Amino acid sequence: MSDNLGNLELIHVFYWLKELLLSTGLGEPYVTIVSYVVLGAVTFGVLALLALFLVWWERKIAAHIQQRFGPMRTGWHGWYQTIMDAVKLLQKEDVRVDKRDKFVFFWAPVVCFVAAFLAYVVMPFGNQLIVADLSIGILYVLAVTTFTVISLLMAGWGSNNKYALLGGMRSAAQVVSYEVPMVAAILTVIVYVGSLSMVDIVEAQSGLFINWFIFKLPFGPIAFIVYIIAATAEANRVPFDIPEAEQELVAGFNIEYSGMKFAMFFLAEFVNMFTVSAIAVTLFFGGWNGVFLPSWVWFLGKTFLVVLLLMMFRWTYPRLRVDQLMEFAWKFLVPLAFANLILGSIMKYLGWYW
Amino acid sequence: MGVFKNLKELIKGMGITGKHLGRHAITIQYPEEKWTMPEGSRGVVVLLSDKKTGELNCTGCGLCEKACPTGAIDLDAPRGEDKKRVLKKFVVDNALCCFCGLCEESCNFCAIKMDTRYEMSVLDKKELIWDMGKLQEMGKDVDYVDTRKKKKPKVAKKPVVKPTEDAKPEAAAVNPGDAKPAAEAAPDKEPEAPKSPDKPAEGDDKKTESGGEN
Amino acid sequence: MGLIKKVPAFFEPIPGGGVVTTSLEGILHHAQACSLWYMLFGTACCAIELMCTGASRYDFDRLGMIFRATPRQSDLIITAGTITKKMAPRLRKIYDQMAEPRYVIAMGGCTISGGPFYYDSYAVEKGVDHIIPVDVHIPGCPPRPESLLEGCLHLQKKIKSQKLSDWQEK
Amino acid sequence: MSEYLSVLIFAVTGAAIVLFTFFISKLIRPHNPYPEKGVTYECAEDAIGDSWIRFNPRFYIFALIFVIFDVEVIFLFPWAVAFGELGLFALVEMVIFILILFFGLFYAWKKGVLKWV
Amino acid sequence: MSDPGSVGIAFWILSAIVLISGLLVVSLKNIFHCALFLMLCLTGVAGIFILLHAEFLAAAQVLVYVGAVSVLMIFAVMLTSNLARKKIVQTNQNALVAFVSCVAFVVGALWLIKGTEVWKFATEALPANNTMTIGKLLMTEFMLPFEVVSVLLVAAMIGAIVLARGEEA
Amino acid sequence: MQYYLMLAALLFVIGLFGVITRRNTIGILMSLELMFNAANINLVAFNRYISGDGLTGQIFAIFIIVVAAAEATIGLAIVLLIYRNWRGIDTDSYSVMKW
Amino acid sequence: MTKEELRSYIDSTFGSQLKALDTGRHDPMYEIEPQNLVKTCQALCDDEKVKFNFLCNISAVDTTEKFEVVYSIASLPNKLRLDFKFSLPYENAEIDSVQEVWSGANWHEREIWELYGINIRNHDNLTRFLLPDDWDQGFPMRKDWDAPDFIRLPEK
Amino acid sequence: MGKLKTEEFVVNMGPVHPATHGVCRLMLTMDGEKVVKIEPVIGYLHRAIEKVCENRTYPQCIPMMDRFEYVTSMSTNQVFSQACERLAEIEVPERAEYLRVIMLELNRIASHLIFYGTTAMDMGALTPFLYGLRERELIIDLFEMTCGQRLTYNYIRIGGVSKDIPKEFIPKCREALDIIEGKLVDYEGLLNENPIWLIRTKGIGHLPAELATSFGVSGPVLRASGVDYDIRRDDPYSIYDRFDWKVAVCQNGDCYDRYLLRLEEIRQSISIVRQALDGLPEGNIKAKVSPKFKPPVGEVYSRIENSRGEMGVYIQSDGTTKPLRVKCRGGSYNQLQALPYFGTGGLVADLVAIFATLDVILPEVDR
Ligand code: SF4
Ligand code: SF4
Ligand code: SF4
Repeated sequence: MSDNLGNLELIHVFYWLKELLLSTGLGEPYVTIVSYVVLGAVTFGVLALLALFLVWWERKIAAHIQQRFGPMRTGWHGWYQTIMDAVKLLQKEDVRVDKRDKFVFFWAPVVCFVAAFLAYVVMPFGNQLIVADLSIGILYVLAVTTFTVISLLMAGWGSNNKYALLGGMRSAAQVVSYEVPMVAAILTVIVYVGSLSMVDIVEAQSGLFINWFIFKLPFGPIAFIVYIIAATAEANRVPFDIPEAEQELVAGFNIEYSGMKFAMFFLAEFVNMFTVSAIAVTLFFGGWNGVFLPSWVWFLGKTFLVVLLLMMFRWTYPRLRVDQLMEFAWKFLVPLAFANLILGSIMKYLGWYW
Repeated sequence: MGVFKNLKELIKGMGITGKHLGRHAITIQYPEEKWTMPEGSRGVVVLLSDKKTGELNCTGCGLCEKACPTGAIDLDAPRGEDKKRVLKKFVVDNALCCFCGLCEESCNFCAIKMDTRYEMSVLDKKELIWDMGKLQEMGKDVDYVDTRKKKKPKVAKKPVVKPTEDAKPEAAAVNPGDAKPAAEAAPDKEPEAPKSPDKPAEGDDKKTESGGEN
Repeated sequence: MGLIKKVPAFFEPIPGGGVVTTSLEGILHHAQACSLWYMLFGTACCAIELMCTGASRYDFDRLGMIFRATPRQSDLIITAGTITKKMAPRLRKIYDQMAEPRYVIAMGGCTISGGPFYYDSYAVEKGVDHIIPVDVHIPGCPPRPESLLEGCLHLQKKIKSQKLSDWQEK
Repeated sequence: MSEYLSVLIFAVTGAAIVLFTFFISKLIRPHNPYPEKGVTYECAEDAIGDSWIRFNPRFYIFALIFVIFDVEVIFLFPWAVAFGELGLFALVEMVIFILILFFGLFYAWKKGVLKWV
Repeated sequence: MSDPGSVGIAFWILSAIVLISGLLVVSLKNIFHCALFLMLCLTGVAGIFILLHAEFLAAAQVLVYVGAVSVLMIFAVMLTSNLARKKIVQTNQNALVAFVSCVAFVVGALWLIKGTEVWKFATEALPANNTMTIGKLLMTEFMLPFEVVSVLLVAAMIGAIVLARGEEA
Repeated sequence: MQYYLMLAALLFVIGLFGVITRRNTIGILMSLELMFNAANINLVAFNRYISGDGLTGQIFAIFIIVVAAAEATIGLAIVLLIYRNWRGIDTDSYSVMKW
Repeated sequence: MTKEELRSYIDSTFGSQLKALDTGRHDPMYEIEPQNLVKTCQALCDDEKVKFNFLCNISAVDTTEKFEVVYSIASLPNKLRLDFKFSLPYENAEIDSVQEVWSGANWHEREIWELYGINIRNHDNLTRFLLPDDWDQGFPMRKDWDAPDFIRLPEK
Repeated sequence: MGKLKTEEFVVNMGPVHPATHGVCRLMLTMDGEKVVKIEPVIGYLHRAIEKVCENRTYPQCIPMMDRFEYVTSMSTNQVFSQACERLAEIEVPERAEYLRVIMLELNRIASHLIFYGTTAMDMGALTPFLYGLRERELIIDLFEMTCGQRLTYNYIRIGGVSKDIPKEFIPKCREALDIIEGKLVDYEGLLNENPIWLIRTKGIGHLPAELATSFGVSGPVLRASGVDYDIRRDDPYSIYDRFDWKVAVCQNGDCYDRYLLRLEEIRQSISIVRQALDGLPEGNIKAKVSPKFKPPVGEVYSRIENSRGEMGVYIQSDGTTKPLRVKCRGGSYNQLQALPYFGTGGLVADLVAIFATLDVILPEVDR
């Protein structure tokens, strides 16, 4: 591998891999497929590690907010705690409820994780460090993440449990409602970029940090706030975690899941959290742009900061009630987001930005 | 404006949690560092032994058994031919004990005490029933203030001097009557010392009763 | 499928195969022991101490223990508090619903044997071990948080000393 | 175009890996179902009635409004992308578009549909 | 798909998905499952769109159908039916007639498609698709329909609300 | 290209079959969606292979999606209404909509 | 109103219904006729001077010869306290519900019914609630109650 | 006809549910998310404490009473001892009374801190829960230092208290009070004005004063409904009449008021403890009471104000060493009883909020 990790160009690695495979005499289409499979597996591994790290990190953050230590007894400050959790979940029995809907119950976690995973096809981890720069980039992310909703509904339905079903319904209603302001906030940026591609979005913000859209856009901060609120809701985190509100629905949609299936939901939740943060970084904080350090470090660093913000939300606020949540989305956030969009585009038309 | 005020409050909340994020944890990391149990913490029940002779202080008077609200103490101390109680069995069922400390308070011989130890989880619940040996062993190196100084020599001497009579002194010892505070206020001893001899009558009753039962 | 049970039989004949078994055993059981998610189950006074143990000063999370509200995802049920005759079938139900491997800690006198309510109480179950198999008993009324932690460590030790061959037996 | 192939392959790979972990877990996990274990968990009580019941139409109405807005979104995206090259006319057009939609939203609002209870 | 080979593979996979799940949609007994397969089918159609270089359309398809319409369907299923759990026959007595006529129809259609020469020689057009073009077209050429759509949507929304609320409240 | 057309035809027929045979309204609506999609495939395929110069076909498809969505909302709202009034959504059980 | 004033006021106003007892400590204790229960309670609750609008407690007592039911009531506005009780025969004990006076009596009465087997007339919901659902061992708070698995504290 | 209503369905909330603080089961009839009927099912913690007490001597009853309301076991000790003292007309030494007041109020603070934590947790905020418990530990330390136990104190005895406080108690206590007072600002900062908290609690679960009185609801819940009644002041026991403090009263009777009121009570309690520490006299800590305590024949209902309202004990003595009847009355009993009458109509989340702010604990209900 290249000695300078900063210039690690995934695309190049990809081509290199392709070449290597081609030289073995395989046909072109198969080579493409195989190399994507490899890439997918690598991404999966990275993501799983990231998610595990995030779980650990969240536990640590939570603990320190509460003046505790969090995991301490598995390695240095419990660094491999979450790995142990995963291994344990691997050996957990997979309880199957009698009354479940077999087919739905089985596929819900798979769909949930795959939906979360697919978003990473277009995630610009760094300069050139992107699996595929789709021209509909951000729209693609929105499209694939909608599968999450379905998976939660499936989980709720498949478990045949009132709490689970309520959780699933709530979650669907919530995600669906917050998607509208989220899209509006994203559009505010798109209007300035003129492209949906993630790479284009990031490149539009190259340069110093004043070029980041949160500073550059006339209403950047508002768009960001709208986005982060909607994103929190999309990721089902406090104060919008009503789908799995412990005190109301016990564990919400995943109440009947155990073992690996639950682990998939759990991982997907954290992957989603990372996704929304990463998109926030891409849209508002200049993505991988930064000086001195390799681009992916910047990207990860910024993303972790946004994740930290989400975690702070989680450990500070009480949760909203389901009706308030809906009203908040439709009566406040949607009008605000669209007003912002319109104003933003007027500004753009008038050229009032730098 | 409402929105801004709310935003401000939300940020304030984050500020508070954020402030704590930087603070040091107050956790006591249990197996490595331990909370120092304050004097008089009520952990397990142990039987105390005489510091010199190493024998149990317990005279088998049965007061603790009677005082115990949960029936955790089961003792058997029949009187031998010499009318002296011989402690045959002293069992504490830690599963029943509610760690109330009444036994310790009722005992006038500094024979039973609630030690500050608390680590006694077991795999088999039968191990929680502690017999005399175990209780004694647990109480081996428990530090205690011997409050029965005056009586101990008596108890020790009596059998030597006049074995037949020992029922009496024991009774006197047993019954400080309402001298419960005596045992409680063990550290600051002044008030009870005078009290204990006050009411022999009741204690006597009790003792004979229990004696009868046994 | 339980293929794991056959691992010893398969590897042990091979020279050096014992290492596989032991290391597998080690990892798997270590994982189980290090990540005991406990069921949020507390009925009476002991539950308050359970709460305190989860709180900042004692911090269950240090041992990798976090609470789950549903039995499906929990590995450990700490029966904190009196189990009455009315509650007993429910406890059994929760235990049944837990996914294996599952462990039980009986916390406090009440759950070990009825505790202070052993005598004279018509409503208290005299020990949860009549209802569900208990792994570790922690006496106390209520046990101090440290006692509870010690009990959990004890349980961890027990888990780590399990053998692959008795994998499912419990 | 081959980028899009990656999506398909990612989906398949992802699903395959997830299923693979399920499989691994199947190898090493205990499996001991018995009738009581499969009972629906409802706070340790017997569940009363089935849970596949009819639900509050509220959820439905929100989804309904969402469909409309989602459809709107697919018009907004091309507009946003092309906005830079279109100018005032497009802006006005879109504002009208949004306003008309918002008229619907406000109608719903006024009708009290956006209230949950 | 830069090369025809992989396009071919993808096409076959996708059409298999589409057709099988489509069949399941109309034949399954559990209506919740039907809704799920409908989703799968529509996702497959989105894939087909991509093969046809209509990326934006594919995304829109997923967004609208999977994200919104399916959710709506599922809600409607949950809202209205206990059908899902009763495994009642979901087809009516028309089945046989319908089957026969459908087969006839499809055979005819396929024969027609096969027989028509024009399509065989359809040239590959420039893949000029991108979102921006669509945007431009929408804003200029299709301006009127575009605005009409908004009215349509509002009408649909209001109508649906009125219907769904009914006499309630 | 004819493959696309065949696919579309098959899908359309499946949808048609569903519309005819389904007993409940939601099922019918689903089948209708299938038919819409078949039409869309055709449109896009024609756009791709035949019209060459623009994206009219795709734009038409977009409009169809829109219409389909609107149709779905209204249709499902009607389902609700029917359900409300007849307490069931089997088409057979209400003669009004039986053909 | 002090306790003495309360005593004399009760004597003068409700003298016919409430007979003072000397077993009460700290607070005045009266005896009433069981058949007048609801009437008396209503009167106590409605009387402007005392206004005993708060029911603290109802407890049944099994003295092995008879049941006693003790009502402890308080007046929030006038800050008074009062107890009254009556005796019931051991067999077929039955009392009236005072729910209409103090709604809070509901559970107290239910409990008495369940644990002592004293029937409550006009109670709206006499169903099992403290004991297990399948309880069939009688009324455990009665002194003579026993059951096979009931372990008494050994006499020491 | 024609109304498309959700099928009403019955959901069990509890007995093992994170929001029921113990083992209460609420059978909810729900219309979608709306709660239309609540039916509390209790008895899961019915341990027959009363029966057990009938077979224990009076001093032995006190440990049992600890388990009757373990969150504030000092109060249970106090109410039982007080009943016995009233039965036998025992005069409690001055110092003991002061110590009792200190302990009772500290325990009230501890209980309210738990309330703060659990309420916040039920609303989804986890951190306040840990903060509340963190400060509670300080108080628990004080108790442990004094009587050797963390939860079941068995401290207040018939005729006095069991042990005198150690020397370092007073400075430590003052320090703890200062810390808690300081932390109260944090608590309030976290929740009081938080918009989410406000909309979750304001106007939710309104309990009208008449309903409350008629159901025998007492304590903070009653006071939050605007009834100015506190047994500490209105039916004074121990030496509460010597201190200068205010009874906190709110008017709206909603969840927010119940919450605010308790925070205010923490403040008042802190002030009472401070005054008691200042005035703590020297002297005996226990009156002379024989271990074979035999009160004369008679009966008494003694009541105190604990953190959940009126806690009462009715004792009938037949002149032997064992009581003829002990009946415990806890505030939660009546509060839970009233719940179905004002808790309906909201969403599940509202019910959780209401339940949390009622601060019901189950042993008090089931005993
Ligand atoms: S501590 Fe209490 S319960 Fe335990 S043995 Fe002593 S008296 Fe009995
Ligand atoms: S009271 Fe003391 S001396 Fe008497 S039996 Fe008990 S431990 Fe022994
Ligand atoms: S063991 Fe003691 S503290 Fe624990 S529940 Fe039982 S009585 Fe309460």
